[in-house]
Amino acid sequence: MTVKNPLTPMEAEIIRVEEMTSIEKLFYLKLTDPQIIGEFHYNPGQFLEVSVPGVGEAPISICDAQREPGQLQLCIRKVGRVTNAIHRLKEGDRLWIRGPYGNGFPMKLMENHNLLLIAGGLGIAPLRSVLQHALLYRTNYGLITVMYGVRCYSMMLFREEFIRLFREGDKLNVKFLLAYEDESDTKCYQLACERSDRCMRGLVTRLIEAATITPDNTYAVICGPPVMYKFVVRELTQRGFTPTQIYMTMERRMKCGVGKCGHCITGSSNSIKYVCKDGPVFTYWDALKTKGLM
Amino acid sequence: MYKKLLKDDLENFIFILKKFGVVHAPVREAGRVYEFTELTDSKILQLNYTRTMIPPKKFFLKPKEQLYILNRREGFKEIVDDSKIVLLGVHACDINALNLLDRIYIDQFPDRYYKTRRENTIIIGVSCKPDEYCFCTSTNSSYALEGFDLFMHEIDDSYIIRIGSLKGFQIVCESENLLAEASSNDIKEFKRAEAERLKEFTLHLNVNGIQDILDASYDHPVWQENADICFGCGSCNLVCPTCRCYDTADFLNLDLKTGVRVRRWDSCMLKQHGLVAGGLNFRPTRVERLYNRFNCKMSLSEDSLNCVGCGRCTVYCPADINFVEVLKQVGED
Amino acid sequence: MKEPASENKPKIGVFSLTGCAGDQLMILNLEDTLIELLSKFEIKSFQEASSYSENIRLDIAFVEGSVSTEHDLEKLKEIRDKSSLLVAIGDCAVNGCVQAMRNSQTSIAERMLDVYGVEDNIYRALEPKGIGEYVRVDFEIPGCPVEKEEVFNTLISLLNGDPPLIPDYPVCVECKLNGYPCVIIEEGKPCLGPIITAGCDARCPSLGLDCVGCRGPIKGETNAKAELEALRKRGYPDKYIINRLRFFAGNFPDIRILGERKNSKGEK
Amino acid sequence: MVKTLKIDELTRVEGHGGITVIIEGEKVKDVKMNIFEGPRFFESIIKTVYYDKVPDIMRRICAICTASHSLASIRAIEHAFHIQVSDQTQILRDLLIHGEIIESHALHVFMLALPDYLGYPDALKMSSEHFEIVKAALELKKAGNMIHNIISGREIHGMNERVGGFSKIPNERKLEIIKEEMLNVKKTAELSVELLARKEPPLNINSKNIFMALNPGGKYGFIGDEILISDGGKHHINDYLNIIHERTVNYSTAKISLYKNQPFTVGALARIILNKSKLEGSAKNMFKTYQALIREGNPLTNNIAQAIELVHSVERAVVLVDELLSRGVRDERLPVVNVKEARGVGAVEAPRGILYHDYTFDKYGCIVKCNVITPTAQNIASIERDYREAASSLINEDEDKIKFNLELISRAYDPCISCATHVIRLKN
Ligand SMILES: Cc1cc2nc3c(=O)[nH]c(=O)nc-3n(C[C@H](O)[C@H](O)[C@H](O)COP(=O)(O)OP(=O)(O)OC[C@H]3O[C@@H](n4cnc5c(N)ncnc54)[C@H](O)[C@@H]3O)c2cc1C
Ligand code: SF4
Ligand code: SF4
Ligand code: SF4
Repeated sequence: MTVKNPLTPMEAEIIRVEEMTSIEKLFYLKLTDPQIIGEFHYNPGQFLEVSVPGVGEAPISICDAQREPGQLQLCIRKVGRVTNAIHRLKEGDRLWIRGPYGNGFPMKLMENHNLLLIAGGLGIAPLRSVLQHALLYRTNYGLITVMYGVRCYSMMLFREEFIRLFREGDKLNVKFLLAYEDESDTKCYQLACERSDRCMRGLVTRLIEAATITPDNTYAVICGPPVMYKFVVRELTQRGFTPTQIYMTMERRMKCGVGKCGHCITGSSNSIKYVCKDGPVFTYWDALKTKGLM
Repeated sequence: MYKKLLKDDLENFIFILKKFGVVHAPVREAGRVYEFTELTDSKILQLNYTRTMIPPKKFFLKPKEQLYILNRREGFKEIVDDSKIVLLGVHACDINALNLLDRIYIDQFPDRYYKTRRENTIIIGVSCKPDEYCFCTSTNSSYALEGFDLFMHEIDDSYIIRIGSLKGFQIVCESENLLAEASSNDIKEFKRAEAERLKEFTLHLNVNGIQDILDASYDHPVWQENADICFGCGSCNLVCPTCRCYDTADFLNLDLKTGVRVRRWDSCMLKQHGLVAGGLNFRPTRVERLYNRFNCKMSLSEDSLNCVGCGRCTVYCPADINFVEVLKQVGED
Repeated sequence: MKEPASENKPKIGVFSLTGCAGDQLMILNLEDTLIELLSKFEIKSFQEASSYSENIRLDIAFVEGSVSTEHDLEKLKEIRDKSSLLVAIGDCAVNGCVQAMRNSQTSIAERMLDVYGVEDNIYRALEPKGIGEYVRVDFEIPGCPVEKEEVFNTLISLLNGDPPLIPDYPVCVECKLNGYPCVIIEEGKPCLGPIITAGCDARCPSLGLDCVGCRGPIKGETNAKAELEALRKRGYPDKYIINRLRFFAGNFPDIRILGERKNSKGEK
Repeated sequence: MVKTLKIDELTRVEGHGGITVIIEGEKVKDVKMNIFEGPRFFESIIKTVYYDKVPDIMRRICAICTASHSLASIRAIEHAFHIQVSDQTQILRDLLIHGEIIESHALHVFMLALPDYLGYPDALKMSSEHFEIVKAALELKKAGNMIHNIISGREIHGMNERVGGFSKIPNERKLEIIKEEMLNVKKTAELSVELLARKEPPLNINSKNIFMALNPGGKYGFIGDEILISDGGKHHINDYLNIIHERTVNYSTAKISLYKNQPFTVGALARIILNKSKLEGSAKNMFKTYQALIREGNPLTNNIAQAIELVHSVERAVVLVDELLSRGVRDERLPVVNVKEARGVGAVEAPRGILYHDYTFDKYGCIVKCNVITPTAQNIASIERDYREAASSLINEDEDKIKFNLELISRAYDPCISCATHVIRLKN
């Protein structure tokens, strides 16, 4: 009887590390055990529990869509014990992961719809997996609009990828819009001069205000710092998005990822949600029903 | 199939139980509270106890335990404890609480540690008498229908024994000489004793629609009143048989290469419970945490309460916050 | 025993200001691992244990003791300036410990008069405070004294480049994890455990005693009023409770104001 | 020509102190032991505290003799309120103090003093060449700490010893562990005597000295109510203020104590000299063997006296455990205390010498007046006298040598400076 222990991490090799900003790095991982590789599937929006032995464990979203078996990418911001330790690792080092966990985004359901992806800061990481998935199966989805709010150019994640989309996305029927906060940011300013309809100064909500977006046949997907949700949702509902058309991902200090440790329980007693297994992706409707989720 | 065990034969019965595992039972040493500990001498057994401070969940989800031996290069090696134990004298509420815990720890993504120990443990229930803090009749957990191997109901000078599992049946077979078939008179006695027991409950809580009552009462002043005297010390969670939050941490050895991953019970009343990256706290105030705890206790899922009415959280709160009293106040106006 | 080359070892110093030197001693009490553990560092200063001392830039400075004189303060600033990380060890350095219990209650002059029979502040004494009141502190290890396991784990974490794990929950948690009877509930003893930082494994309650609070209140989460209320209910007079709350927390915001004497001027 | 020699900060001592020596021509004009450990005003802050937690605060005067402080404090309270304690309590207290002596002396002899004898700046450096010795010494120290841990609840600032007895009586298994450990480390304790005996003390001076120690009763121990003085005097501890006169000096936060206007010495050397007839077993034998090395006039021989006490305490701990085991440990409840307006004095032989706690209570059992005299404070006058002695005899040597020797002296006294600053002078 060998029940798989969901708490036991699996070994993965870091095959590449990219420095993205002063605090964020992109890690390319590959599972080392060939037996697991075959079974390892993930969907956009799912996350892993990542361990550095002796330091601890932290939940991290997978930030790409699955292509090669057993490979995945993580974009990690260093904020504390575990994430700092991960940042010290180099190509060839090991990380220990378990998962994937969580529901992920309903990519099936969203097929044949337009996608409106709204991200703030690090929130772009899980949304990138949605975007990649939609691009991979491009014909299944309609117009894709990405709205990304950053503090300044140097804090922008996946810069090259998105600048390319900014300039050449039309070919793919992808609109990429950028909002930046720092007024002294010359790089972003130049982008704004280049296409003032796609780059502007302000919070990400600015982009929604400026754009003509309609809820018809569209799903909105949001990810960003917790304060962002309220404002973005307000903009969207004003434009007629219904609460089930809006998806968002949530964060909690989860220790297990599999609905045991209790850290991510939210809600009042008539609607209790676990961010880890009922989420991390929720509709705005869930958030309305579930106290404290947002 | 109901059996009968004379109290005089209890000691012999325990002797047989020892074949099935190390027997743990409620005892109370001088200066201590009732606790389940290894029964080294059947004389110290106290089957007519009120409640243990720490519920029997401690055998399955341990207060603190090492999960893995870790190694920088080789990763994580599970530490499995597959010792066999017998828990003698578990109350119905605690058995029902374990059934609730099973839904979390076994049903989806089974927790290896919990599950193994659950499988390796024999549970022998015992009937009890309520005190002024028990309200398990209100939470529908005053009687155990499943989740035990044997259940002993006290009547006069003997126990009527219910068999709850195959393992229980095996014990009965082993103790053939000690157990008699319960007579119809015994069954009558058993029913009478149960009816008597029900009459002794003085504390009642109406849980009808409590989920919506709580949901609608976020602004009720009772939360703030209690948050003012609440320490946020987590005692209520830590004594609760259905609370199950835990935290994990890694520790390195002197060689900086090997170490252990440990977990320990956590509590949603503690401030750091709702912290996330960037220092944001989803439940920064005690009011929010208190509200959350009561909500969590009143709903494990849409179809089930998460409280078995054992009264521990009230008895062991150093600030004397009364669980049932709070819920009553919320419900009344 | 293979050691890292000496230039890779973190350079550390152990310093002490005003206190009982118990936290340094607690480091020395790590008998089983002391030699090996310390050999992973380059010790540049350890006044209680060594005559050797070098005045150079440090990776980590451990400071025990409270700032109780101007001399302490000068020394502290010097240590801060030359150290990349500053770790406060023990309640003196964190909260000011017992010598701070009368802060905002009696003045230095009164204390001088009481003890030395003169009012002049000839020792340039200050109202005792934790070092965080004066300089930036990177990590705080509470305890009077610190627990040696905690010292060990902190040193290991720092060696590994990680911030140390310090409990941020109260002693009650440890009582429950160990199944110790609650002395407030069972015996009506005036335990401070509910507001005191855990990490001692509930030493006092494990012996049937009430916690006197030697690890200091939990930062950002101390309901001193609740403690006052809970003990009043059990018949303790306010003066008793306030004295007690102050034992290890005379500087702690919520507690300092309890029993404050309006006209006390503190130092000078 | 006036020359000032200054050691800013003594190392390998507990607390912060320095030395100043002023030399005029060929003569030592003045010597001072400066103590700039910040004052903590224990005597003042303890006022209004209810008796029950007084020992918990007062023991924090010092980490290394924390149990001595707590027991002196407890005994002062017991004397004030007339509380009798059981034999079992007395034995456990003895055991606790022996643990403290082992811990403190092991630390001092091996880690702080021995490096001087062998020429290293510290024990860690010493360990590179004498690894086995340092390891064994750590074991010995640990054994002392273990006694503390089991009986008092923690290595430093424990809590289990209370007014009237112990909160929780250690069980027999734990006592047996103590015994096993003691038997294990006995060799190391004996080694400490032999190591020190092998070398002449690095400095030889001969000053005139008066010694004071408590009368431990029948056996060589550390708790008692009578002060013995080497001039033949005997006094009850209640009279301590008539024997010891304190004065404040402006260069130190500690105070100077004198007996009949003379410096006097307390500590291991004083105890050995005054109570030597009570030594037993190998401590007695070793004392006999090395008697000649114990010179009343040379404070450095305090180290060897400490080493002999180490041997004694290790042996004595075994005897005490046996006694407890043969009686069978009993759970005892702490007595009910009837507080009243009262005064009480308690004294204990801390590792460094006699320690007095003296409290006055109001009728509610709260402190109104407190006086503590620590051993180091009593020794400061002797230390300064010996500085003078040494500096005079070395006056033509170079400065570093003088400084080194002055440090040797202070270390030999094993001063506990954080203790010393809490000395309190009573206003008359
Ligand atoms: C579903 C999910 C997906 C996430 N995806 C990403 C991602 O793609 N990239 C990324 O950089 N970060 C992601 N995070 C956040 C990341 O988990 C935290 O930054 C990380 O756990 C911090 O761990 P630490 O040990 O480095 O920090 P710590 O030293 O533990 O603490 C730093 C801060 O993080 C908080 N924190 C501690 N543990 C957790 C935890 N388990 N979850 C959340 N906060 C915690 C602390 O309260 C503190 O405020 C995600 C979180 C969740 C829940
Ligand atoms: S909430 Fe309270 S009464 Fe209910 S099961 Fe938990 S401890 Fe028992
Ligand atoms: S004894 Fe003290 S620390 Fe322990 S649970 Fe009770 S109040 Fe909390
Ligand atoms: S229980 Fe309280 S007083 Fe006792 S050691 Fe722990 S923190 Fe200190």
